[in-house]
Amino acid sequence: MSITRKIVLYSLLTLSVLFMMFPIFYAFMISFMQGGEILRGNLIPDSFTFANYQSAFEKVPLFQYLWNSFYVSAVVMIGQLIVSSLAAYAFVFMSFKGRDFIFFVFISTMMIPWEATMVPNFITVQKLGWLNSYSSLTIPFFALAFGTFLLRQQFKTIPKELFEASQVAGISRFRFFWNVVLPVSKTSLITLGIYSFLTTWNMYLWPLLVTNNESVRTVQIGLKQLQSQEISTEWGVVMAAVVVVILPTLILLFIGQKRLQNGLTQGAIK
Amino acid sequence: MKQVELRNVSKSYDGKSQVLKGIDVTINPGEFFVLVGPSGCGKSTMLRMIAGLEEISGGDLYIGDVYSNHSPPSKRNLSMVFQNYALYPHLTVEQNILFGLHTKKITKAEQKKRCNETAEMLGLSELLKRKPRQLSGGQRQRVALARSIVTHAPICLMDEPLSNLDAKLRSKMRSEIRQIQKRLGITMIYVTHDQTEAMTMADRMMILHHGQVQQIGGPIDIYNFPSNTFVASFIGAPPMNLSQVSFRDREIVLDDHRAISISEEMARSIPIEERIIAGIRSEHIKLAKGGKVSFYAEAVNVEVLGTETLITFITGNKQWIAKWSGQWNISIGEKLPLYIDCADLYLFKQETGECIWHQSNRHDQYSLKEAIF
Amino acid sequence: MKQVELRNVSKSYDGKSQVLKGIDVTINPGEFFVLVGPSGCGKSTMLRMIAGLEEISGGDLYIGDVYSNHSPPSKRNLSMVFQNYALYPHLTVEQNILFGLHTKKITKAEQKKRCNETAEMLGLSELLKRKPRQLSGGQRQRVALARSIVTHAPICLMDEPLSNLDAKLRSKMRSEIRQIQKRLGITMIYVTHDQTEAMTMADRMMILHHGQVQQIGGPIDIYNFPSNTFVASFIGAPPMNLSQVSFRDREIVLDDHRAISISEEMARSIPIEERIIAGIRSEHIKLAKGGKVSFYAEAVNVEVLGTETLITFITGNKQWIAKWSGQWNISIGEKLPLYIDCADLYLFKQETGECIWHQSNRHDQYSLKEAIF
Amino acid sequence: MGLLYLSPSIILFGLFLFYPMIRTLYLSFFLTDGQGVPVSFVGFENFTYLFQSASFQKSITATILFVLYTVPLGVILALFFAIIANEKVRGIGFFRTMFSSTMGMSVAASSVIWMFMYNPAIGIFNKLVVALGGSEVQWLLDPKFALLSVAVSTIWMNTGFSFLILLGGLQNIDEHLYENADIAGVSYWYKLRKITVPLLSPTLFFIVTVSLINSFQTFGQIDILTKGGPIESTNVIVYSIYKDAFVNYNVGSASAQATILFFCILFITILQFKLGERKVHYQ
Amino acid sequence: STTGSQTEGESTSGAEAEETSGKQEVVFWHAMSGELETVLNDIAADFNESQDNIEVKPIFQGTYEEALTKFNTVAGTEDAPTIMQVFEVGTKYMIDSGHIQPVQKFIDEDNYDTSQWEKNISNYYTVDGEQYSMPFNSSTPVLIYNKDAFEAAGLDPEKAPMTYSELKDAAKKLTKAEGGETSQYGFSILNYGWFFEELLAEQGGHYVDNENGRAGNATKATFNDDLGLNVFQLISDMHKEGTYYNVGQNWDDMRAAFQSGKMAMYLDSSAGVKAIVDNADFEVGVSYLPIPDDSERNGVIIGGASVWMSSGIAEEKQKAAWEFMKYLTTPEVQAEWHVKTGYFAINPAAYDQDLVTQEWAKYPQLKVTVDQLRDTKTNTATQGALISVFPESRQKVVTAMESLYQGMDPKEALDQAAEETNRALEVANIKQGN
Ligand SMILES: Nc1ncnc2c1ncn2[C@@H]1O[C@H](COP(=O)(O)OP(=O)(O)OP(=O)(O)O)[C@@H](O)[C@H]1O
Ligand SMILES: Nc1ncnc2c1ncn2[C@@H]1O[C@H](COP(=O)(O)OP(=O)(O)OP(=O)(O)O)[C@@H](O)[C@H]1O
Ligand SMILES: [Mg+2]
Ligand SMILES: [Mg+2]
Repeated sequence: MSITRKIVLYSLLTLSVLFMMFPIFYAFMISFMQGGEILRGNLIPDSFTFANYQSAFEKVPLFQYLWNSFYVSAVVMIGQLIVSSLAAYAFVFMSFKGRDFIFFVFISTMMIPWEATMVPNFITVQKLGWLNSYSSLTIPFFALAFGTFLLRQQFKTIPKELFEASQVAGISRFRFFWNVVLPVSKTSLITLGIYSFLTTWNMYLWPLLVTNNESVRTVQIGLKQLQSQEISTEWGVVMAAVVVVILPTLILLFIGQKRLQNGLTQGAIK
Repeated sequence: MKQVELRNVSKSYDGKSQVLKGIDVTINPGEFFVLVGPSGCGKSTMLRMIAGLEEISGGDLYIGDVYSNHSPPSKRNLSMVFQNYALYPHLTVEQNILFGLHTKKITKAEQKKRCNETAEMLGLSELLKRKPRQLSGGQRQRVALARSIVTHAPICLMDEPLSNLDAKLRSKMRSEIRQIQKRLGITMIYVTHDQTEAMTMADRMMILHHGQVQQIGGPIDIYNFPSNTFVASFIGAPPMNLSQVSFRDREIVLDDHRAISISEEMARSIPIEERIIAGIRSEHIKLAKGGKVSFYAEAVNVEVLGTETLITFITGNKQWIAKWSGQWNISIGEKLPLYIDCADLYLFKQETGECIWHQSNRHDQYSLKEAIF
Repeated sequence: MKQVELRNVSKSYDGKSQVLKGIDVTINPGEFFVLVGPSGCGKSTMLRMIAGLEEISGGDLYIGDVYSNHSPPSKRNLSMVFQNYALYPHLTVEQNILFGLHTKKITKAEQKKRCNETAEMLGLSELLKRKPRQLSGGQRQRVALARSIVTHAPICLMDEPLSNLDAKLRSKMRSEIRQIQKRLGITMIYVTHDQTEAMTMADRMMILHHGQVQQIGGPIDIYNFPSNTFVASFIGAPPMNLSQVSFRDREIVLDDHRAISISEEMARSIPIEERIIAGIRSEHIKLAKGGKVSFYAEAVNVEVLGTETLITFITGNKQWIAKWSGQWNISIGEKLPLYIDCADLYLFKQETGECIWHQSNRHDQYSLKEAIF
Repeated sequence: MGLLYLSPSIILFGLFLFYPMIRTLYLSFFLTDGQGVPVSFVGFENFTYLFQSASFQKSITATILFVLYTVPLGVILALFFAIIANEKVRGIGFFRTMFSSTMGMSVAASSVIWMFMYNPAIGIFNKLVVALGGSEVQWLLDPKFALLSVAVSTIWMNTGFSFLILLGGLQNIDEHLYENADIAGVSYWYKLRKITVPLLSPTLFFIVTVSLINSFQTFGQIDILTKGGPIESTNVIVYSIYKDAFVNYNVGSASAQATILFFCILFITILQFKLGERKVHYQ
Repeated sequence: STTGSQTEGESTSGAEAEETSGKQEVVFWHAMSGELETVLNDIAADFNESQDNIEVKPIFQGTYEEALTKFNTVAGTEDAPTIMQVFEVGTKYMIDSGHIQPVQKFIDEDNYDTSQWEKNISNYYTVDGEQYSMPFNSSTPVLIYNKDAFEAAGLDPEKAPMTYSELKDAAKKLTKAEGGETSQYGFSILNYGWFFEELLAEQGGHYVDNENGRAGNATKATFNDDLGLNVFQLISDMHKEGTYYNVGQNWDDMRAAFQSGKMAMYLDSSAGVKAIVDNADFEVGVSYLPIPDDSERNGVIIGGASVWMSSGIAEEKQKAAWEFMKYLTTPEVQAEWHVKTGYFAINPAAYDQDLVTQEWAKYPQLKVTVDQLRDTKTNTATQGALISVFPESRQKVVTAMESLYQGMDPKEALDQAAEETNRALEVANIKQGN
């Protein structure tokens, strides 16, 4: 690659990264600022202070919320992995009547606006006695059309011969699923895992609706709790909370970026 | 060792077109039986029906005298080696070899023993802890083989197990597989589309074409006495040279009016009115020495392959190839005097391709005793 | 037609290990030059350096006498055919063939003309509107070929273009490519790891091993006079039989004490103190007739291939293979009296593998005139 | 047998998606009380009223505009990032990670940040505009800008995901195709136009479809940034549904809108498949 | 099927009897976020410590709308909270819901003296003489202005504009425009229906018919009468003159604009006053809402929220809740509440507490807010409208306000909002079976 091309490329990359990262950088900066500075619209704090973080943690039980978010995200992740992979397995390795139709129905669920189903779902969850428990935050999300789709694409790349070889060897379907299909699809499972962890971590309205106290509430609610309506919001504190909320997912993303990319692509194009 | 018998077996995937038609064959216990044919002729389908991976649409399958049309694969007591080996990529060689043995109710100790034995036999002992992706093609092939041997199943099915290997390795594996099969006395049903493999490995082979059996027999018999033009051109490299011919008394005339004189006996056996195709193996087109020239031809391509030379020339609108042993320094365009012994000719009916005449014995068949003394 | 010259060219990807070392070769205008060697020896790397797709780490590259180390691929005026063809799946055959021609400032009409010509030549005229996925392997191969021919570049590079095809098609494409190259007078640099391809196609070939040139020369010369053990075992199928030997006056002794007597002249040329490897091509291990027995051996495997028979036997700890023409009815375990003419032997230094002795002329080289009269 | 493996999904989908969807459909024919209990059957009245209502028409316009703003721009931006991040140069891994970072940002957190940046008095945007000699803009208060501003923040939020997928798609294109083009000597743009884009089309198709569906269902950022205002210029259908159901307790009307939205998305997706499939080049 | 499936997490939903600890648990759902939540939690903690029988658990449930949605879905079930905070516009809705217990019952049983409450506050939550809920966080709008800017513009910083024309004049003087770029605007109102309602009530205007819905179900909007038009005309005029700044719907944006000097006068909630004074680096003045020139000052409607008691729960729980409500209204608690949050004290006795007097000395502006409330005349106009579709109607008014900035005719904008309110009222009445 010629030097000029390299220079052009790096400038483009740098500019784009500046553009993409600025909001995040800005949030970081504000989280270190004191009241007046923020309203004056400064970009860099005069002095870095952790006071905002301290008061964010004092005002709402952020640690508890972080734990809840983590727990809920992890459970949803595992649940989605299990349920989606079971479904994808059936779609790929078993033939039964109406398979394609059911698959189409599965995919069509992606088009149902979640907001439209919220009230009936709330009533369902309430009738099940799940209000204010982790169940209501997790179980309804175990089935995921996108995940089923992604894994189905991956499972389709597993050579049919592996399945046949295990049939000849007399291995049960479930054992094949458990001992072969899942381990072989590790990358895709990790991808889906990261994806579902991230999306669950970021849920807001539903957790608010079905939880009643801090023992099960998630961190996005904490974020909301720090903003007031009729009286002034302390922006520094809110930004500190924003940072606390996004940090775990950003770290997860940075660690899993490569895997996520490979896995998602596999689902997208085959 | 078990016998496998197919009685009038047929297969259709879509209920309309028949992929296999009326297959009748008995594979003897301990036999190395090769199924050969061009791509898409139904070889895999037949193998998979024997394995129980594909339903049988018509006819009966007997495995060791037991009617087995409907028994599940695991109950047929056979093992299978797939073209792409179907190794489990996440398991080690050892785990791959032992995968599924537990279903046969074999103790851990016995499993271990068998695994070591098999690995020893196939030279895999050093590799037991590796993953498949850390193995070369030939090693993978051997793992697949080991996995099938370790089950001690009396019947082994293989679907083009060598086609992913390079030429050198392939020829090595050929003899390895053959030796193991003989040692263990397994009944082997082996699919390939490579005629060299078929020729060198088979006790008997079956040639399939368009889902129909063309010929069943020992490799040499099939090479020497192909039952029709398809078999004649499919078996043998380069393939048998074939051309439509007509007759003039005691002469066979090619379509460019070149002629080969034939014996009286042969002339008598030919039904004059039929449209006939004549065939000649490339090794039987010889350089004419001492004036015994059948015709002259101009070399259009010459390939010198170490110990033999392939010379391509045109007769009528066909390219024929002559194969001479030794390294021949022939330039393209050179005129060659060629001689064909009429005894080496094959004659086929044009419509059906059926062989209507061939010599009863090849004259280049030798046995040691005759040769030495 | 252009000459390509490499002077002491080397390549390293990571700056540490050298993938290619000191390559010195001149490829003549209009020559069909084959680069052959086992997988990973650096063939593709060398080709890609010539194409400009890979930087040259050391040495100089001249294309048609122009120093070209740093010129971009498009300025080198060459064309390339990739192993996987690299056809654009979304373009039709025609668009694929014409891809990039506009950069050469060729009018639409001329493009059309060239495309039709090339398609005609390669039998693609009917397929111009198809997409690559609607083509068979051989047809795809031809499209890739057409795309490179249509540029009228004087140099064409091919990286294992036939390795994805089946055996039959491969042999057909071999002669097609060869004929087109001759017709158009292109300088061809052709990479393969298949020695049959190399032998049948090359004007000259270069054998690479571990990034180093082993031998450059005409195929027959290389077959007859391999410069070292690597070349000897790489070229020729089955490969040359090689074994470590010792000397007893006028005898070569294999490690199982079998001995082959040698001529006085030969005995003189051998440096006694060296550790020597002897080699013999399989076609030179003959059945001993009339008492002239070198040694006896027991057949461990016999493969009858239509016109020839391969017999495997053990000498010391090596398997040797003898190749006899004709169909031999030999059973495994039979004892064979074998004869080796000492003139057919090759001798190599054990340390370096370098050839230290071979006959100066093969006695199975024929020319037409001699043979007939 | 297969159904056994599917049953967890089927049960969960049935319970938490299909049942509520059907219930929504059912409720769209009723007036309901505050708790969503149907009170009186009104037939298609909810729908007819919607189609006459200026406010709903505004919603539709806003939704369509929003989709038009976010989908093409978002995909093009992500494609641009993916293309420049697909070069093999030193440190590219860092850039890739940065570009994908918005995937880890929650809508709530991102919106708070963007709200701050849009603030007319102290936000960075107006500072920039003023510094460049322009006059201040009421980003979220001016009906001319509000939807666009929300769209910009949405594009930012979605870029990470689109970027990752497109980058993966690019990396799946056979390197040899470019090498062949190098030898032929075609220009960078020609390669982009004639190789990259067509061969990326299955990935592009996927990402456009997913973006379309997501765009139709955007909620969080609207709630936080504009609450549907000013003059309902950002009152996209999903937000309107939310407001009708949860603020105004017109569950019937909300259900009717949800039904319409569902069929719109379904229709557009099917249309997209029908049209898109033809233009997409699968390998 | 509702029992036994409770999984992880402490269950603290409404009706959960806490027999084990021997304490009555009172779950208190609220929408107080940020600083407010801290204060509320402190008060609850103090109450819990003050006695041994009752445990109050305040739980944040999102915004008023979100909290009400949630209450709405659980009302009448065992998941319902004991005490529920609802914003003022939800009053009619709560009354109609049938799932609440008017506190009048306990007032009667307890012979509780409600006269100690600020009449102008409790009135809002009194319908047909019955006290439905207990006022909790109450505020009114006030005019806030930048005294420094007043001085700079040559205006008397101690004399805020009291009428619309004074307002317009002051705004003109305060507006600093240079070359099409306005660095300081005169006046601003948040795009929030509440301010419109207040400006209407200040003139004695009714929002809806049937005496603001207090003499029977409202059927028609009346806010588009001349009085309402006055307000819209004012906004429209000032916006056209370039003295009016559009701050949007967000309270924080509005305050940021004021603090950064973007505008010199605006309307804000009395509850926000203290923070404004604290954060501003200039002198802040507070004054009454302005009225049209020829109008008579009528007074303001109370805003904010009140706390409601659920019905259908154990009597003991209700009693416990009532105890907490009474505690909330003690002068001491109210003094703390007022000082820390800026909301009014429901119990005026609180203003005599030392805590308050000290605070007022520090922030004289706070007293102005209380005075404005006390000067309010008690009538159906200042009692506030009672309609169930208030939130929806407010959205319509907001949209109408926003259209003014786009140059729409004030009358037309207002009529449109009224018409849409009428339709909502109609639908609501159908639902109620009338
Ligand atoms: N699952 C299937 N459904 C429908 N048709 C099939 C199926 N499998 C194979 N066929 C068809 O049956 C015929 C025989 O296929 P089969 O795989 O047995 O051929 P083969 O001889 O093994 O070929 P190859 O050498 O290419 O492996 C082919 O025409 C093929 O298209
Ligand atoms: N891009 C690369 N980076 C680092 N090492 C490389 C790269 N490409 C090839 N190599 C190494 O260089 C050596 C030669 O590779 P090359 O591809 O030239 O082999 P080859 O002879 O073409 O083999 P094959 O027959 O398998 O194609 C190998 O050891 C390979 O691992
Ligand atoms: Mg097959
Ligand atoms: Mg290579």
